[in-house]
Amino acid sequence: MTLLSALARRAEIPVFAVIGTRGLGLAESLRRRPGLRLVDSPRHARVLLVAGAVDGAQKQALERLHAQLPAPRGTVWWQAEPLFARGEVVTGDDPMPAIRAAASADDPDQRPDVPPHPWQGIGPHGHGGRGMMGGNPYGRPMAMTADDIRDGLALDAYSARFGPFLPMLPPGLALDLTLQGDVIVSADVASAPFEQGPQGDAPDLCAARMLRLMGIGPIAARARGALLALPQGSGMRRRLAAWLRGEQVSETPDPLPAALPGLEWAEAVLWLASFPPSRLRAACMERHAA
Amino acid sequence: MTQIAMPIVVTLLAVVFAVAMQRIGPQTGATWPQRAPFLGGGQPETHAWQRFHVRYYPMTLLFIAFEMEMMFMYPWAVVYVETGLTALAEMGMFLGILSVGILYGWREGVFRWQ
Amino acid sequence: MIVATLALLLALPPLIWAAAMFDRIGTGRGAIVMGPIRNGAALMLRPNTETEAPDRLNRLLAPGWYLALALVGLSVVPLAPGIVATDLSTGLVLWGACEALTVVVVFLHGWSPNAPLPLIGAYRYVAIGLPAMLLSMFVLIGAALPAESLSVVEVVEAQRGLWNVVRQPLGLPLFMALGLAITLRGPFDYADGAELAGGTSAEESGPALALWQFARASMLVAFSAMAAAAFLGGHLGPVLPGPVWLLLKTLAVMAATVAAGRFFARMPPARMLTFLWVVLLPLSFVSLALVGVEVLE
Amino acid sequence: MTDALFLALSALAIWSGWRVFRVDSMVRASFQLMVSFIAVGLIAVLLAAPYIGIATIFMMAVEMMVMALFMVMFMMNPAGLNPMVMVHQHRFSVAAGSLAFAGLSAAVLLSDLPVRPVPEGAEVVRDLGHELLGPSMLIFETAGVTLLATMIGAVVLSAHSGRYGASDAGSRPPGLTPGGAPAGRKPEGGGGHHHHHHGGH
Repeated sequence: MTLLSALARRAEIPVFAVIGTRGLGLAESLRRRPGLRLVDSPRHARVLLVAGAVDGAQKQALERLHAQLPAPRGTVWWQAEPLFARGEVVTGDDPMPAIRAAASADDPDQRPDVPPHPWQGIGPHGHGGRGMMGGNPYGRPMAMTADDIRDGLALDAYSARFGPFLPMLPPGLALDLTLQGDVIVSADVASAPFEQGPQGDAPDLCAARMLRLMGIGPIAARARGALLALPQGSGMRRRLAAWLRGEQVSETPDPLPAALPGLEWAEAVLWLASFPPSRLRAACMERHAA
Repeated sequence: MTQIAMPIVVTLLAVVFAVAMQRIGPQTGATWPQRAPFLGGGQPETHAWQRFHVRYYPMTLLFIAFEMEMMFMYPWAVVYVETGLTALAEMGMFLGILSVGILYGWREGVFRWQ
Repeated sequence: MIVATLALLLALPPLIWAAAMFDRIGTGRGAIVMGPIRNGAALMLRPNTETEAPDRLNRLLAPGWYLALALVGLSVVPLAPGIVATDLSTGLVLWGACEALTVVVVFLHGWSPNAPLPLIGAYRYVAIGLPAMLLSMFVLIGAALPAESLSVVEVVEAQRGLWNVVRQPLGLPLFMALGLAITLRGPFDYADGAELAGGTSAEESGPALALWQFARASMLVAFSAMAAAAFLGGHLGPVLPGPVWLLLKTLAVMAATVAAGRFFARMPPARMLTFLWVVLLPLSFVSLALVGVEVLE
Repeated sequence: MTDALFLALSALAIWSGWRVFRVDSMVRASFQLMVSFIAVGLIAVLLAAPYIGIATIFMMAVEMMVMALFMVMFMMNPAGLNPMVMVHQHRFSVAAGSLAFAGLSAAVLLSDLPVRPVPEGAEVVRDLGHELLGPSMLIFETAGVTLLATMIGAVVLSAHSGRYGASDAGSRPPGLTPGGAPAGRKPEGGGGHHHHHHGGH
């Protein structure tokens, strides 16, 4: 145990970054920093880093995310107004000391410890379920069948809110999706991506984000094989090629509720990543205003 | 007996090791907000376990038929050199027939998501 | 037999360490040698997370099964003439069974937490893992043809004159596609990819995550040793003793696999499925046919 | 030692076979069955059938994987979140199961099985190969055609997509000239000059 602790003391701190307004550039600047490692899931993280201001409307989402880090956990607010009274606040350019301090903190849950629906002691078996498919077994109902848009098999539809802090989606974008398998059947925008300023549209940053979803780094992309991996006809190849050449992309996507249904998860995620954050935000805001 | 002794022994070793390593760490009771599935702050309405809409089911059926065929190929490979041209012709025919299956499946779009 | 098993069990941890080091090279964060150990130790000290109504037993066992499959696969590789842990006359078939069971284990790993992202990862992986397995069957049968045997020992012995990598140039690259698939890497990482925030391991933390990565690295070692035995002549080589040659070749295949995983981009799964059946599988037919003609000459 | 291993594997096969009907989750049921088959495959290796034994493990891993996909896809409550009974016609199945077990056990115990131990170092895989390329060649080639029929049948029955569009929308090929009438056979009662069929298709 002491040997493990001695080794662990000098380990990289796994950090899950929640990206707020103008936080994309901040978070990307940490990617190659020694001493910490940005991870994709809060389950893998020790410290929750909020980079850039997060809207008060997203407070609950942030608290839920915070609770998903395994205890003990710490929080750092970097150029962000704290939404709950925990963690270190950093206003300057270097969050490292604060992250180190947070790595020995132990925040309690910010959400009440109740299941999504009451279930203990309910129903004939005391687990909340009724019959074959009914009730709320262990706190949630089961998915029910619905028509599909592709092959006509009416299997279960899974409805959930994805985001606003899902690392593969543009930061701030929250989607109410219904999935059948991994195909999106219906989509609605719950909140638009955050404002990222001009540096959010920088070609190298956008290209790096997209390439990361394809599992390679920018150096490997120089060989242009990455373009062939993308599906044809959706403009993704064109936009990634422009970014790799160092050019800005100024295409605006179609409204998401019309464009996303029918796409597979991987295609949808790549398609969203192939637009600059500012244009995506514009497309989502337009619809909110309408 | 001696042939499968080591696979069984190393399997048991690996499983015992993995279970033991997962048991030595701190065991804490998780709270409900901690248990919720990760959706980036969002919440699901239902359990994730569902009648999952597999999008490649025709491919799996084609695959099973193909896999059957593999079982003929192993003994074939062992006697190939002794039998010579007969074996080559026979397997060529066999693979040719099955390639028709792949071509047909391709034309019907079973290698795409349904 | 026992000597070979002990040698494998002793050699595995350093090789896993080497695999983790290969993964760190070029990421620009230093601590290439000690980094993996420190991060692993830190993970071991974190708690496992529970999810809502998981399949606890399968969640607990999945990393162990994965590690076990890597070990069983490794056990058919001869370390030196006459020294092999599992001297089975159908060693290549046993390796194939390990590949098939790997698909099952990765599926269970994604199924058991009862969470959406792991579940999608599990199903996508099955779609790609199954046909990728067919590829490896064809190229391994190609390796068995000149040996006239399904035993890995014989396959190595048959390469005394000329290594299979020269006689069957298509074999090793195609086998590497399978290697990427069973070690969840780069272009074939449909289980744990970034577009699913870690996929089947998105809900894992602490020791469970550390063990999954450990098992994944040991599968890389097992695959590399198998590739070295089937295509690079295993323990054969001048001057140096057999096990050293095997070790060097294994390390070379490991490095090449890690590099290939970094170089090729991951396609959306449907596109990859078509690519596998329509391009790679016919290529493996061609490879087998070429071997067949070459052997008869 | 071999006897002990045989007994342990048999016990594992029977126990996991029984568990198939006692668990609530379709995934668990499928893979319990797989464990049962793996135990049987290992017993086959003990019985000097290294190819059939390992190939059983191989095939069953793949087949149970695909079976799990379909079970989860089409069964209610696939993960067993609500407890349920996996068997139908309880009494009948108990009776049928016991009868079959008793019958098979009696057949094994009472029949006069040949005692012909496989000689040490016999190359059973090689013999199998010679059989496939010799006397059983017709069976081997028939299997190829049968598997092709299986593939085409599976694709026809299950695939929604088709060469000329979705199958439930009456997939029809495009015309031979731009904008012309669809080529190929007209659907039944579709009118036109092909209305009178001349026997076979």
